[in-house]
Formats: sequence, C-alpha cells, structure tokens
Amino acid sequence: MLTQQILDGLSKFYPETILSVTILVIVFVELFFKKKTRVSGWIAMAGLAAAMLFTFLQVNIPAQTIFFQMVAVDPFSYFFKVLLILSGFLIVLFTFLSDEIRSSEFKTQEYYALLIALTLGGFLMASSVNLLMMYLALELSSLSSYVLAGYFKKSNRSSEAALKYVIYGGVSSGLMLFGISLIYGICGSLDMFAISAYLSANPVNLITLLIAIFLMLAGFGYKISAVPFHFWTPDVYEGSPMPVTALLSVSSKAAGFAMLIRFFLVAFQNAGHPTITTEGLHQYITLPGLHWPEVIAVIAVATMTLGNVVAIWQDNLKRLLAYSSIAQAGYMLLAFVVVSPQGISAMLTYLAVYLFMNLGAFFAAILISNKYKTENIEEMKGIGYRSPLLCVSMAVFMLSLSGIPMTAGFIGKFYIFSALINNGYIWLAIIGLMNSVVSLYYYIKILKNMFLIRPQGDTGAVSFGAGYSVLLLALAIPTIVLGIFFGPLTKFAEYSVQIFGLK
Amino acid sequence: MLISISLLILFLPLLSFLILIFFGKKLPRQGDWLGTAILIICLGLAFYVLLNTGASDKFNAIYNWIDLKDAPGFGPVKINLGILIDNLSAIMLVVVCLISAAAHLFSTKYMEGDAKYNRYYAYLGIFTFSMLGIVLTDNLLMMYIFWELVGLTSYLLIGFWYENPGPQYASKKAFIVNRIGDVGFFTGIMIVYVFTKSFTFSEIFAAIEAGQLTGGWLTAAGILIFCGAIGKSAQFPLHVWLPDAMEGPTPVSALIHAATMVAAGVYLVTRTFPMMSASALTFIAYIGLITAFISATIAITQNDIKKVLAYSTVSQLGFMIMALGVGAYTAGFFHLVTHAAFKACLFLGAGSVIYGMHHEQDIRNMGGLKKKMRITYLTFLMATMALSGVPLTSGFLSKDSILAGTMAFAGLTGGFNYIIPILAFLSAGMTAFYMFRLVFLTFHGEPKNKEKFDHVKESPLPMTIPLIVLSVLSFFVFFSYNPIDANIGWFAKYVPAVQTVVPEAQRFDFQKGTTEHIVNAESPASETHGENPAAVEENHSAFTEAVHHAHYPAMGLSLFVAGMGILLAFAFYKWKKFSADAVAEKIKPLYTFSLNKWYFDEFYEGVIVKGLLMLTQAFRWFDNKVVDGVVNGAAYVTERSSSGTGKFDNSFVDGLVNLIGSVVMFFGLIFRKIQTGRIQTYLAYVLFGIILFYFIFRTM
Amino acid sequence: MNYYEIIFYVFAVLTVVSAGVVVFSRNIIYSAFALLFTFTGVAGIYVLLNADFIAITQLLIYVGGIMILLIFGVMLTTNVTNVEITTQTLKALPATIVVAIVSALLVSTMVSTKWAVKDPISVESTTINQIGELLLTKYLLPFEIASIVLLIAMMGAAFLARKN
Amino acid sequence: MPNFQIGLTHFLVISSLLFGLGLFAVVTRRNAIMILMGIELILNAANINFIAFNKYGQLGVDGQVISIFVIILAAAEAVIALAIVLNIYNNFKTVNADEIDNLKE
Amino acid sequence: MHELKILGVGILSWITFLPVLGMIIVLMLPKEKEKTVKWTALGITLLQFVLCIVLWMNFDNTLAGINKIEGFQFIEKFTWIDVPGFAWTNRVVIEYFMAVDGLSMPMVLLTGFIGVIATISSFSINKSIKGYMALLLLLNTGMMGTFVSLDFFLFFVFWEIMLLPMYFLIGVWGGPRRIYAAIKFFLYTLFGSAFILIVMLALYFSSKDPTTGAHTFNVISLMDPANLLPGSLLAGSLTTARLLAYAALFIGFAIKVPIFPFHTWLPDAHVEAPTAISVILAGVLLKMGTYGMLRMSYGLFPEAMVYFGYALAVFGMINIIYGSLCAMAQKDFKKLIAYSSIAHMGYVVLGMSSLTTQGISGAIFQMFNHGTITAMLFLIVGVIYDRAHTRNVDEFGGLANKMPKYFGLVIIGFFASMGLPGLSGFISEALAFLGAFSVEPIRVITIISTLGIVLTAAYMLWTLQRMFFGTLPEKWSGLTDLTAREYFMLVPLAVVVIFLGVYPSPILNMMATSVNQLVDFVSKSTSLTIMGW
Repeated sequence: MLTQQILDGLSKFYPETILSVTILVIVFVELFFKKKTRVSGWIAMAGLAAAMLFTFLQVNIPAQTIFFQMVAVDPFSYFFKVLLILSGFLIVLFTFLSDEIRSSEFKTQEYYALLIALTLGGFLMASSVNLLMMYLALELSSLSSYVLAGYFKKSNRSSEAALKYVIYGGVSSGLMLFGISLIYGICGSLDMFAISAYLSANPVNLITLLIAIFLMLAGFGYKISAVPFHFWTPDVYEGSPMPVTALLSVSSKAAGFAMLIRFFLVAFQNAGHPTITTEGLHQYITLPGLHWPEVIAVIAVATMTLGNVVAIWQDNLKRLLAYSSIAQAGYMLLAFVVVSPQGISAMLTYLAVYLFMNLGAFFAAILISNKYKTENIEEMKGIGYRSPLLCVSMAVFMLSLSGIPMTAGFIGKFYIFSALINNGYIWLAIIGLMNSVVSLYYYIKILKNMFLIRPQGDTGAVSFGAGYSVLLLALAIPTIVLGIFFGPLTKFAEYSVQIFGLK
Repeated sequence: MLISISLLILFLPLLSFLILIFFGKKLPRQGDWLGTAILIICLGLAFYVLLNTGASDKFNAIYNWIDLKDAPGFGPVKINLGILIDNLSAIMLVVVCLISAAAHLFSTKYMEGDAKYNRYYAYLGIFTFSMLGIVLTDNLLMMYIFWELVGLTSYLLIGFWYENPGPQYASKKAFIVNRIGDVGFFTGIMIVYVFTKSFTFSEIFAAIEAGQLTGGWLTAAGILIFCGAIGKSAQFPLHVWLPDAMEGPTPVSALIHAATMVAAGVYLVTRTFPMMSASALTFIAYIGLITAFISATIAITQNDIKKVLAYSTVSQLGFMIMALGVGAYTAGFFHLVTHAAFKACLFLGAGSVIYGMHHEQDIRNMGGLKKKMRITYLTFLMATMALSGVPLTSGFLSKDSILAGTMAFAGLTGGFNYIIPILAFLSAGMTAFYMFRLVFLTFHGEPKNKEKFDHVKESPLPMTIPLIVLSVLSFFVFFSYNPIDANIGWFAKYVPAVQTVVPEAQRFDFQKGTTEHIVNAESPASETHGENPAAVEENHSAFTEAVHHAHYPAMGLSLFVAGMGILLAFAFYKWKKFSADAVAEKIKPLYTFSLNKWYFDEFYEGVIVKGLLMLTQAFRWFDNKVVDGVVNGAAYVTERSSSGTGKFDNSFVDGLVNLIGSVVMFFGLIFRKIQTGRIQTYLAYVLFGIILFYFIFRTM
Repeated sequence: MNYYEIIFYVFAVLTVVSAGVVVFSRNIIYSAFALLFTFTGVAGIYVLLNADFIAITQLLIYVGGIMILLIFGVMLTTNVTNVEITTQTLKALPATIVVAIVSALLVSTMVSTKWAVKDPISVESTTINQIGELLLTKYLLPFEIASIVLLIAMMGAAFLARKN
Repeated sequence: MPNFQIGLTHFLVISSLLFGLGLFAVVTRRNAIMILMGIELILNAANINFIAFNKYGQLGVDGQVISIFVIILAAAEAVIALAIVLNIYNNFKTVNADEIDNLKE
Repeated sequence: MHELKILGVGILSWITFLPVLGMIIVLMLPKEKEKTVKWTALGITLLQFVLCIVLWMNFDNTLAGINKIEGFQFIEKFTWIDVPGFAWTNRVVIEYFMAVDGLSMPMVLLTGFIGVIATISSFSINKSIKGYMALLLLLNTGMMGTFVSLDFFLFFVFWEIMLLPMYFLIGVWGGPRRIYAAIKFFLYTLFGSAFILIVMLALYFSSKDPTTGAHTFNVISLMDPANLLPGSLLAGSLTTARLLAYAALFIGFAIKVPIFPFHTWLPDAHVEAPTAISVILAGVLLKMGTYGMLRMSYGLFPEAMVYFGYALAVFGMINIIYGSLCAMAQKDFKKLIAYSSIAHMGYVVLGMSSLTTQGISGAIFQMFNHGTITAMLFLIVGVIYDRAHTRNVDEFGGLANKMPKYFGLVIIGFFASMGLPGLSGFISEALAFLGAFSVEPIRVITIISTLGIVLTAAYMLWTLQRMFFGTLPEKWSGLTDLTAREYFMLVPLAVVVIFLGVYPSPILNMMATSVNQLVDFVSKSTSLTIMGW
C-alpha cells in the first residue's frame, strides 16, 4: 500500500520532478564549457517548456492531495504553476537580452539553476498543504533568491542587497518557524486540514493563536512584501540585477500569495459549517472570534498607501517599480479581505494581469538601462521621441499599472473594486480608488518625462533589435487585449478558485 | 392693408441698413441719398397710416415665434411677436419718421466728407428700424428686444468717432447705464409673464383685470418696468449718460438724444399706463419731478451749447414722466410729441451753429451770430419760445396742460403732493431762463472770437430746410385751433385718457368707483376698418373735472413764471443790468455745485465703478489665491518641506498637487525617511509592527 | 528534588547563561565559543525530552558544523591583528525595548495558555527507528526537497565564495 | 513555578528566552556574523518548542522529524549567509551591518 | 422609433466611429504629407457633420424619449459583453446601447459643427500635425459617443476616451505652462470620473434588468425604480445612499461644467491649449457635464435632484456672478473668455435647476449657443494671437480701423455673448431666466443673477474699448485683416448665431417634447413638493 501511494503520488508530481531534473542537467552540462555560454539558458527554457506541457496534462485530474497529504494537486495550484512557468520563461528571456548580465564576467550557469530552483520552490509553495512542506518550499525559494540577488559578486550594490536580503529573510523565516511551532503546539499537527478540524472542534486560547498568526504573517508578509514586513524590498530590488528584480517582484510574490491564500482559507476554514451563503455567493465562514480579514484589511490599506505615497518621491526607476510592486501587493491583499470566491478570483485575475504589466515594465526598464545607461527618471527626458516603440509600450504598462480603462490593469482593479462594493466594503473601495489616483501621479511622471519634454542632448533615434521589440509587443499586446477581451482570463480565475478541501 | 404698410415702414430702414453696410462704399455719394429717400417714403406712409386710424381703432397681427408646446404645471408656452397700430403708435410713427428724415437730410451736409460716411447712414437706418420696432410692437418681450437694439445703435452712434477717447468712454457709459435700466425692465417683464402667462399688452391687462397679478407684485412690476424707462429716458438716478452722449455727431443727438430714443421710455409708460398701480404712479411722478428740477438747475450754468440742450431734454423728459405719474395721460403724450419737434429743431440749430463756427461748442466765445445766420437764428428763437412755454406755441399748450394736471393732482390728493406743482412751475421758469440765456449768449451781443466770427456764414439749404419745417411745427395751430385750451384740439380727442385696470384697492382714491362707465371697451379689434361710433364719449372721471377747474389758474401761473424767467434772462444777458458772474460769485457753492452737475458723475465713478473694480480685484485674488490656492498652497507646503532634497522639477510640483496631494507627499516624505538602509532598523520596525498589530487586534 | 529536576535546571541555566554571554559579550570570539555551550545545553534539553536522536544530530551538526562555520566566518572577517575586535552593541535603546516587550509577551502567553497536555505514557528506549520510518513514509517529499535545498545551498555558497 | 514537577511550560519558557535573546542579538549587534548567530538561536528556540510539544502532546515523533528538517535548513541557511557575509567583507572591508547603508530612501 | 442604416450599420455608430476610421487613415499617411493629413481630417469631420445633418433631417420632433424606450430614435441596442455567470458570480451583461432624443440631438449637431470648425482652425498647427490630427479625431469620437450612448458603462468608457487625447493635445501642443495645465486638467477630470465610476458600480449592483435578470448598466431600465433590487444599496427613494450617490454624480459632472469650487482647471487649460483645442474644450466638453447631469442625475435620481434643486440654483448664481467678476479682472484675453464661459455655463445650471420647461429648454439652448458663441470668441482670440503672439489686452488698441472685417465679426461675437437680442445668446438667457423666475423659492436668486447681464456687458465693452478703439500702437502697424481660412471659420459661426437669434425654433422644436417629458417624469417621481408648482 505504501509503495502504491508513493507511485501514485509520483505520477502526479511530473512538473516538479522535471524541474529538479533540469537543475541537475544544467549543473552537469555546464561543466563541459569554459567560457560563458547560453546553453544553460536554453536548457532552463526546455525544462520550463516540458514542465508547462506536463502541467497542461494535469489539468483535468480531480483535486487531491499526494505524498501523504503533503502537497495538493488542484486547480488552484495549477493556476499558479502556469503563472510561475510563464514568468520563469520570460525572466530567462530577459536575462538573455539584458546587457547587465551579458557584460558581467560571471558564468550564468548557477544563475539558471537557481532560477529553476526558485520556480520549483514556488510550485511547492503553491501546492503545499502541510506547514512544514510550506516552510521548506519557502526556504528553497528564499535561499535561491538570496544568491540570485547577490549574483554580481564584485558590485557593492548587489552584495549589499544580498546581505540585507539574507538577514531579513533569515529573521522572517525564523519568526515564521516560531509561529509554526506555536501552532503545532496548539493544534498538535502541521497538516492544514487537521489544524482546521482541531480549531473548529475544541476551544482554543485566542491570544496564543493570534500571536502565532502574527508570527506566521511575518513570514508571508516578507514574501509578498506587505507593509510592516516590506523594508527589504526597495533596497534589494534596487541592488540586485534587473532580471532578478523582475523575478522577485512577480514569481516569488505570486508564490507568496498562493501560500497566504491557502493557509488562511484552508487552515482557518470552519470545517463544520457549509459555505454557501444566501444570495448564492460562496462565503467562507471564519472561526468565530478570529477576525483575520480585518487584520488583512489593515495590512492591505497600509501596504497600498505606503507603496503609493513613497513611490511619488522616487526618481530611480527600479526603486519606483519596487514601491509600485508593494502598492500592487496592497491592491491584491485588498481583494483578499473579501473572503469569498469572488474576492479570490478577483485576486487571481489581478495576479495574472499584474504578471504581464509588471514584467513588461521591468523589461522596458532593462532596455532603457541597456541603451541609455541610466535608471534615473530625470535623465529619461525626451526618450519618447528617440525610441518610440519602447516608450509607447512603457506607456501601456504604466497606464495599465495605474488602472486606466481599456487596459488589463483596469479590468483587474474593476473586478477587485466590484468585489469590494458587492460585499459592502465601500470604504475600502474608496481608499483603493484614491490610491490608484495617487499612483497615477508617479506613473504619469515617467510618461511626462518621456513624451512631453523634448530631448536636450543628442536626439538621434535609438532603435532596438527585432528580438527586443517582439518581446516588448508580446508583453504589451496582452496588457491591452486582456483589457478589452477579458472573458477567458476571468473564467480561468473563477475555475481555479477551487482549493482542495473547500466545499 | 394698414398692417402691411406699417410692416413696410418697419423693414424699409432695415433694408437701407443692409444695403449701406455691405455696398455703401460702392454707391455714389456713399448712399446717403438712398437713406434719406427711404426715410422720406416712410414719412409719407406714416402720414397715410395716421390719417386712416381712428382714435379707438386697433389693428393687430400676431406671428408665433417660439412654441414650447404644453409645459407640465404651466400650460401651453407660446411666445408671439405682433404688430399693433392704434392711436398712440400711429402718432409715434409720424414723429419718428419725421425726425429721422430731418436728421438724414441734415447729416448729408453736416457729416459730409467723414471717413466712415456710409457706415453712419447704415447706423441711422438700423436705429430707425429698432425705434419703429418699439413703437409698433404689441408685446413687452418684443419691446425689450428692440429696446436693447436701440441701446446698441445708440452705443455705435455715440462712439462713432471712436478714435478719440471722449466718444469711447461716453458710448460704453451709455450702453452700461442703459443695460442697468434694461435689467430692471426685464425683471418687470418676468414678473408679468410669470403671473399672467403672456407678454401681449391686451392679454396682460385682461389678466390683471381678472386679478391674476395683484398687490405688491403688481406695484413691483410697474416700478420695475418703469426702470426700463429710467434707463432709456435718462431719468433721475440713471441720467448721467445723456450729457456725455453729446460726444456723438449733432444730428445723432438731435434724432436720438432729443426726440426719439429718449422718448421711448415715456412711450413705454404710456403703453403700460393701465397696469400702473397708485403707488407706482406716485413713484413715477416723483422721479419725473426730481429729474426735471435737478437738470433744470444744472442747465442754467452749462457753457457747452449741446450740454445745455441735453440737460433741457432731461428736464423736459422729467416733465413728461411727471405728467404720466400724476395721471395727466394725454398731456404727457402731447408734450412728448411737441417736445420732439422743437427740441430736434433746437439741436439741429445748434448743429448748424457748430457747423458754421467750425466745431466751436462753447457758447462763451460765440455771440452776435444773429446777423450772419438769419434763418438759424429765427428758427432757433421760435423753438426756444415753444420750449419756454410762450403763448401761441405748441410748447405752451402741452406744458400748460401738464402743469394743470399737476395742480389738479395736488388738489385731489393734497398733503405732501403739493410740492409737485411748486417745483414744476419753478423748473418751467428756469427752463425759460436758461433757454433765453443760451439765445442771447450765442446770437446776440458782440462776437467774442473775432477770426472765427468772420468765417461764419449761413448753413447750406439741406441744413436749413429741416430747421424751418420743425420750427413751423412748433406753432399751436397744428395741434389745436384755440391757442389757449388744448382740450378742444384734435390731439386731445385723438388720444383720450385710458382707464386703469388695477384692482380697486390699489387705485388713487379719486379713481375709485369710476369703473362702471368705462369708455371704450377693450374689445380686441378685428382687421375691420372704420369708425367705432361709441368710441369717443365724454369721460366724466373726477380727474378731468379737476383739470378743467385748474386750467386757467395754471395758465396764469405758467405765464407769470415764464415771463419772470425771460425777464431775468434779458436782465442778465441782454441789458446786462446785473453781471452773471457777480451773482455766481455771491452764491459760489451753489454755482459750482450746479456747474459740476451735482457731482453725480464723480459720485458714480468713485463709488460704484471704483467699488466694482476693487470687488473684481478681490474676486481675482480670491480665485487665484484661495480656490486655486488649494492646489498651489499644497505645492508651497511641499516646496518648503522638500527644500532639503530640491531635486524636483519645481514648475511641475508646485502646480500640481492639491491639499490631499500635499498630505500624501508629506506622509511620503516621512515613510521614505523610515527606509534608513540599515538592516537592523528594518528588523526593529518589523517587530514594532507585530507588537502594534497584536495590541490592536487583542481587543477584538 | 529528584534527579530529573536537578539535571533540567543545570541544562536550563547552562543554555540561558551561555546564550546571554553570546549576546552581550564585547568580544566576538568569546561569543562564538559561548555559542558552543548554548548548543550543548540545548542538546541536553533534547535528551531530557527523550529526543535522543535529535540531541545527537544537534551536537553533530550545530556544534560540529554550523559553529565551526561561524568561527571560520569570524576569523576571516575580523583581521585578528588589530586589537579592536570588540563589537560594541548598537546603542539602539528603542530596539531593546521592542525586543523586551516581545519576549515578555511570549513568556506570559506560554505560561498562561493551558496547553493540551496528555498524561505521560511509557516510551521506548530509542526514537530512532520511528523517526527513520516516518522520514521515508509520511515525510518522504520534505526529505527529497531538503536534499534539493542542500544542493542549492552548496552550489550558491560555492559560487559566491569563488574568486573568479 | 506552582508545581515543582517539570512541565511543558518550563521548556516553553526556556525557548521563549532563547528566542528573545536571539532577537536581541539580531536587532542590536553590529557585526553581521553576530546577527547570524542570533538567527541560529531563534531557530534553536523553535526546535525546542517542537520537541517539547511533541513530548507533552503525545504526538509520536512528528515533532522530532520536523526539528530534523529545521536543523537541515538552519545549516543550509548558515552556509549561504556566511558566503554572502564573506562577499560583503571583500567589497566593503567591514562586516558591520549598520555601515552598509548606501542603498536607502 | 424609425431606424436609419447605412451599409447595415446604424447611423449613430457611423457618426461616432467615423473619426476613429479617420484616425486610422491619418496614422497610415506618411509624416511628411502634412497637407493630405489636414485635408483627410477635414474630410472626415465634414462627412460626420453631413451625417449629423441627415440625422437631423430624419429626426421626429414629436417623439420624447427620456424614460420610455419607444420615445428614442435611431436605436442601436445589442449586447456587447455577455460573460455567463459561473457557480457563484452572476452574469455580467453590458449593452452597446445608442439612441438619440430631444436632449442629445442638439448636442450631436453642436459636436459635428464644432468638430468641423476646430479641424479648420487646426490647419495652423505645424508641430507633428499627424499625431495632432489623430488625437483630435479620437477626441471627436469620445465626445460624440458620450452624447449618444445610453448605457452607463458605454457612457463612462467614452467619457474616459475623451480624457487622454485632451491630456496629450494640451500637454504637447500647448503654451509655455502646458504640462502643468495638462496634468491639472487630467487629474481634476479623473478625480471626478472616479466618483462617477463608484456611482455606476453601486447602481449596477443594485439593479436587475427585467429581460436578462442580471445586473444592468442600461440607463433607461435604471430610471425605473421597479428595476432596483428591494434590499440593494440604491433602492427606495430619498434614502441617504441615494442622496450620497447624487452628490457624488454631481461632483463628477460639476468638475466638467465647471461649477464654482471645481473650476480652477478651466482658465489654465484654456490659456495653455492651442486655439482649436480651446474651441473644442469650451465648445463641447463643458456641455458634457451639464448633459450628464440632465441625462444621468435627473434621470436616475429625480427625487434627489428636486431635493437639491435650491442648492443647484445657488451654484448657478455663484457661477454667473463669480465668473463675470473674475473675468472683469483678467488681463489675459483668453483667460477672460474662459471665465466668461464659466459665467455662461452658470445660466445653464440656473435654467436646469428650475425644473420648468422654459428653464430646461433655455438651458439646453444656452448649451448650444454657448458652444457656437464661445467657439467664435476663442477663434477671435486665435486670430489675434497668431498675428501678435501676445494675449495681453492692454497692449492693443485701435484695431477697429486696422482690421475692419475682423472688427465686424468681433462685434457680432461680443454682443452675442452679452446676450443682445437679435442674436442667439439672448433667447436662451431669457428662457433660462423666465423658467427660473417662475419657481417661487429661487426667484430672488434669479433677480441677483440678472446682474450677470450688466457685468457681462461691462467687461465685454471694456475689453472692446481697450483693444479696438483708441489709437493703434505703432508696433501693430503690420497686422493684416482676416485670411480666407479664418473667414471660413468665423462666418459660419456668425451666420448660425444671427440665424438662431432671429428664428430659434429649429433647435427649440427639436427639444420641446423631450423637455416636457423630462419635467413630467421628474415631477411624478417624487412626493416632494416641486419648487415651482
């Protein structure tokens, strides 16, 4: 029976196994080459493609847990796997096209291995049902991102970023672990379903549970860079290489959100009560007395406001995008306050849309730093006239990030705000709206510099190779198309809200 | 038939305006002959219309202008334009066309060689069109439309020579003062419309009679409509624009600022007389009185020939308004007609004097023109006698009937109203005095300005013909065979007193209880022509009785007063018994007070205009600083707080962020400072965050 | 006072005091070595909680591995030559207050909450075979992933430490 | 302590103290390696918790397996952290965390 | 209810999306061929205007369609987005619903007409004309779409489409402080549209479409209280939620009108925008605010409108007096015109607040007239600015003799804006005043507002005197009179102003029945005593 269960689990575990195999192949193949080559990049791409293929095959297997209830294979994890692979794929492309990496003398072999490791960590974070498994996955992705952040060993900025990241990550995971131990103490098991069964069955000392949750929140907050735990984000994003920043801001954040959703919805889901509410809206009834949605609401508002407010003062593009990604995390947390499938599907839609527009923005930032050798917004005056395609697509990403209609960002925000208003959180919607108006200020500031001011110095047209523009369009077009024709995305998000174990 | 003729009279001047404005330059003599010809044709037609309309005929044609169908809660909304020809409008048609024709003829010579000659005639054309519009209309709204068009044309004509500053300022002043009056007029119209749901006179009177508009609102409507007259006919508070309007060419002054336009106000009051309540009438009477008295005192000390005539016009208009106020309906209108004739003659006379003296307007350096300009002198003298109320002239008849009316009114109502006849007679006396002063100073005595005097010669024929025609019209014979008693003249019969429709409570006591034998039933006359037998019937109201009694004493008194005035003028200027300057010296404060036109201009300029400009500056400051300041203020705050960094594009930041924006920026600054870069502070903040959350949510 | 309590207090005092030394000592070398005693103290506590295998792994890995690593780190980064190898504590008063509050909070909750304690039942001599069995059945996946984590850690550390 | 019999709370108190000291080291000590030591202390505290709960909650040996994994992860993390600290030392010639702050605001 | 289809597509869609077609064509043209770009743009706008005329010809004046679907004409209604509801989220149905009634017909005509005039006046733009024309055409679509769409979502989308081109048009082709003005304009309007969005969503979630059963954005069905779900946020009448929603909508539209406290963006936007854009901004964009109020606030929250009727009248009065006084104090000619348009929009607001037929038809007619008159005034400013490159009123003088033809048109423009009878301005002002005066409580306010006429006359004549009379400073001796192109812009406007002044019924008849229907609908929908009767 044991081996049968393991074999059955393995048959559903193909994507992860493929990724691990890819890591090994990369490490092995790189030994044969002396000088810098892109071979490991291509292998990484192949590995990701294979993982994508097998994930597609997994689409219609019923939701279940494998490996002795360690990991769940359900539409929810399927959604994040697709997201993570997509972002991993794009990051590899970014690394190919980023001069910063190309010009550095370091071999990129470890880079791609760590990249795949991080994606694997993300996979496990999205699908783990056991707290230990979740912690392990968190550690795997964090460790690989520490090294990635510090990849340019020689440059002060990168090593400083790595230091801050490792210390901050270490402490946060320490706190999280202590939280997990407390929960283990309270509920006697680390399996989420057991925890929820225990909590809904017998009375628990709420104070200790509250402390345990806050300590856990330190871990989750660090991963998705929510406010009280976001302090590492600006410095690390500015210090680390551009593709890594993109990676951190998208895939590790998405995995963090997956972990957060699953933990709060499954662990604190009141097993006893049915979850269908009156007007047909699916409503999770949280444990009486445990008001964690309010906690999330406070964190969300703080994250949004701080992210937007400080971003106004930034004039380094990477730091601005860092604060913007904090603000975007705030918007997603806002949707999480609505503990209903409508809220979660809004969050997932926003995540998918966020992937395209954020990666797009970062890729444009990469290209700008490639050609104009600057990250300072003030020095980007008038480049709209010199490289129109780049700046137009940057404009699309910026407008989408700020949520102007006819862009994917608007649809994301539209769903979040309609979820909020539909469930009566009017004030949160208004705060969200005001924040997006404030965010418009710094997004438009970039466009203003690019377009409204004529270039002072040389006004020669700076063009990019075909590859660059194709990738740019590959990101810009979905940002607009999803803004108009968003049917399939929302259906996919609504479908993938089915988390294993929830009625 | 009459309707189509009157429409023709109305639109011919408009035709002349359109032709002259577009093709004026290309026509021979720039089209002045065209304008004059058209006006003469109109005059002929006007005479025809006058002869064919009986005293009580009413020919009416209506055209539906705006139709907003059936408004919920209000009923059908139909705004019509219409033409009404009755005794009043027929006479006014003739007056307007006559004076306009005279002015056209006169200007052919006076304005010869002017750069914008054709545009001058175009403006005269459109003025006549709008004046005829006022005369012919049958409803208040259409009258308001033409009212403002007349204001526009007077603006254009006063400011004809807009190169030099004088006319510029005068035209703007005229238009704005008129506008203030018009606003009152429009508010009055609104009140009437809201209550009677119509603009047409007949419907309004019927509605008021049915009691739809009574009490305070009726009086308010009356007074506000009278405001229009105050503005247009230069009555007491808004009379300041007329003297300045003398900046325009003299024929214009003659046409507009003597006879027609200023008379429009009186015509309006005449038209709306039936709806005027007792208190409104008293208000009108007192305004008229004050205007007459003030402008008479000012006219005495003026030295510019046109200014004297201007103030005399204001004074005479005051008389007409006062006449209507006291209820002397026929007398008021009668004076309007006669005054139009001789005042136009006086102005044109002044014009020919100025033309002769090569644009010299100050009477102090004129003198002895009697010999050089015989015709002008004689016509001027004739008109002056008419104006002063010397017997055997039309002026005597009309002014006498007004004075009789005031005495009758005072007699009937008594009390404080006795002041009206007293001041009226006084003003009549002063009128005689300053008119003859003017005649002596300009035509008699030794010429003061030698070289100018030598060039003086009699004005050419086109200028003298109108003078002669108008002065002849000043004779009594045209209005009543008996030089003494105006009532038996054709005019009195043609324009009988109109019965008021105001509800009982709001009438003068002497008018109460006389509604039963109302004279001519206000039946809406059909197109049919012909004499309505029951029309002219003796009107036995108490007022006419009183006027009969007051007739002879008033005549005596007015003769005495006029005589005294003339005697004084002779003494001062002809025989030089007393020197005018010595007297002026003795009553120095009074003299300067009168010379400076009672300091009205300075008062208005200082208080209202300056106050308004200061108010606008205050509003501009408020708009820039306070409302817009919310935005800039925010930037100021950011400017100060971000002085440390100073990296920003200042012109961009300080304009943009609003108050909320500044709060956002401020917090941004604080949160930004948190990011110290040191890892330990971060961790401390994390722990602090956790503790904060714990204490917040522990209470939950 | 039976032996169990005595031994418990010995180890407890050992751990806490040496941890205190680690944290408050001026000289980093002293704090490194104090860490040795802390880890052994913790191992002792594990023994008290009859987690024998864990105690041994604790000694083996923490004391043997991580401790040595830290000492290497100290040696490499502080050039022993200069006398000043003391590291003052950051004069961060607010930070200390925050940490004091957190730990006081924790201690108070630990004491106050009524943990679901079940009465002790007989326990076999060693837990090693149960652990072995669990590792390869219930915790198989974490076991495999831990191996990947170690591989990544090693690779990353090697890359960072490499000179080229 | 009310009853002298060594109960679960005693162990939890110890782990909390260790946790507090670990935190203190992390937050106040300037030397990066001291911070790593702090982190190790925190992880040890968590381990004690696991094993204590496991014994007193009669939960079989789950707790101990978990603590094994914790030890593995602590090791991995220490390795990477030290590698990064060495790298910092090469670039900045100092290991004091509060001097390395040119990425700020 | 008759349809008018060309090549299978409804005429309204043609009118709205023709400019987008034009934009695409313009974008495809090579950059150098500036002449062809200009002429294609003009061709497209002319074609659109011709279609508007055709629409007007087939427009049936007797139909009134405020809240009854059968009253509307040239209806185009089919579902645009229909995402079927999944297990828990219910169906999302957004309709592509376009139609015209008495309210929107004058505005469609105005947009078409001003669109042509603005394109002609854009011929003088020289900097990257292609981008300019493309944005202008997109702006045209945004405006036209707002007036014809009857689905709140579609209305909001067009409302937003209008925003971006304006930002770039002012920001790139504007005057010295264009960036500041552009950003200020953009943020003010967006701030307003944020409010509109909230109300739109609230309405959407508290409504149930009788046919599809899902929520709906359809304005007509939202007007009918039966379609509002009983327990929902905005159900019932005179609840605080509804009053709040009305207030939010009011703020959203008031910023556009602009009404007193929200008006500070207008002078900056006008001063910095190029002539053609000022023409469109003043000519059409300001009307979107008041049109929105008539269509959305009156339609969806009639009882709240009656409840706040007095406040609206006060706002109107403030606008008139405040605008005129500020205008009097301006030195910059264009800023003076900007403030004067604030004053003129005050008449519209006053007329609207009266809820009487004369008042509202006066307001709509004033919206049309203000469009033509202010367009003329801004073109007049443009003519002078192209020649003298300064807008300071005191630097000019004696232009009347120098440019007589120009002076003639200036007289018409100035006196029309002063509300001189015989020109279109007077009739709409008179109607607005008559309507407002017949309502008892706001009678005093109307009397105070009549002062506005005197103030307008004062500052207009003062400007006329400073610029056109007196002696010509020698530096302007080189000024030339109007060119042919400028003639083509100004004369049609002058003709329309004079024609409507003399014979206003073509426009008035067009709106009469709809206005009566609107007044009837609003008065029947509330128990409150209507102010007037």
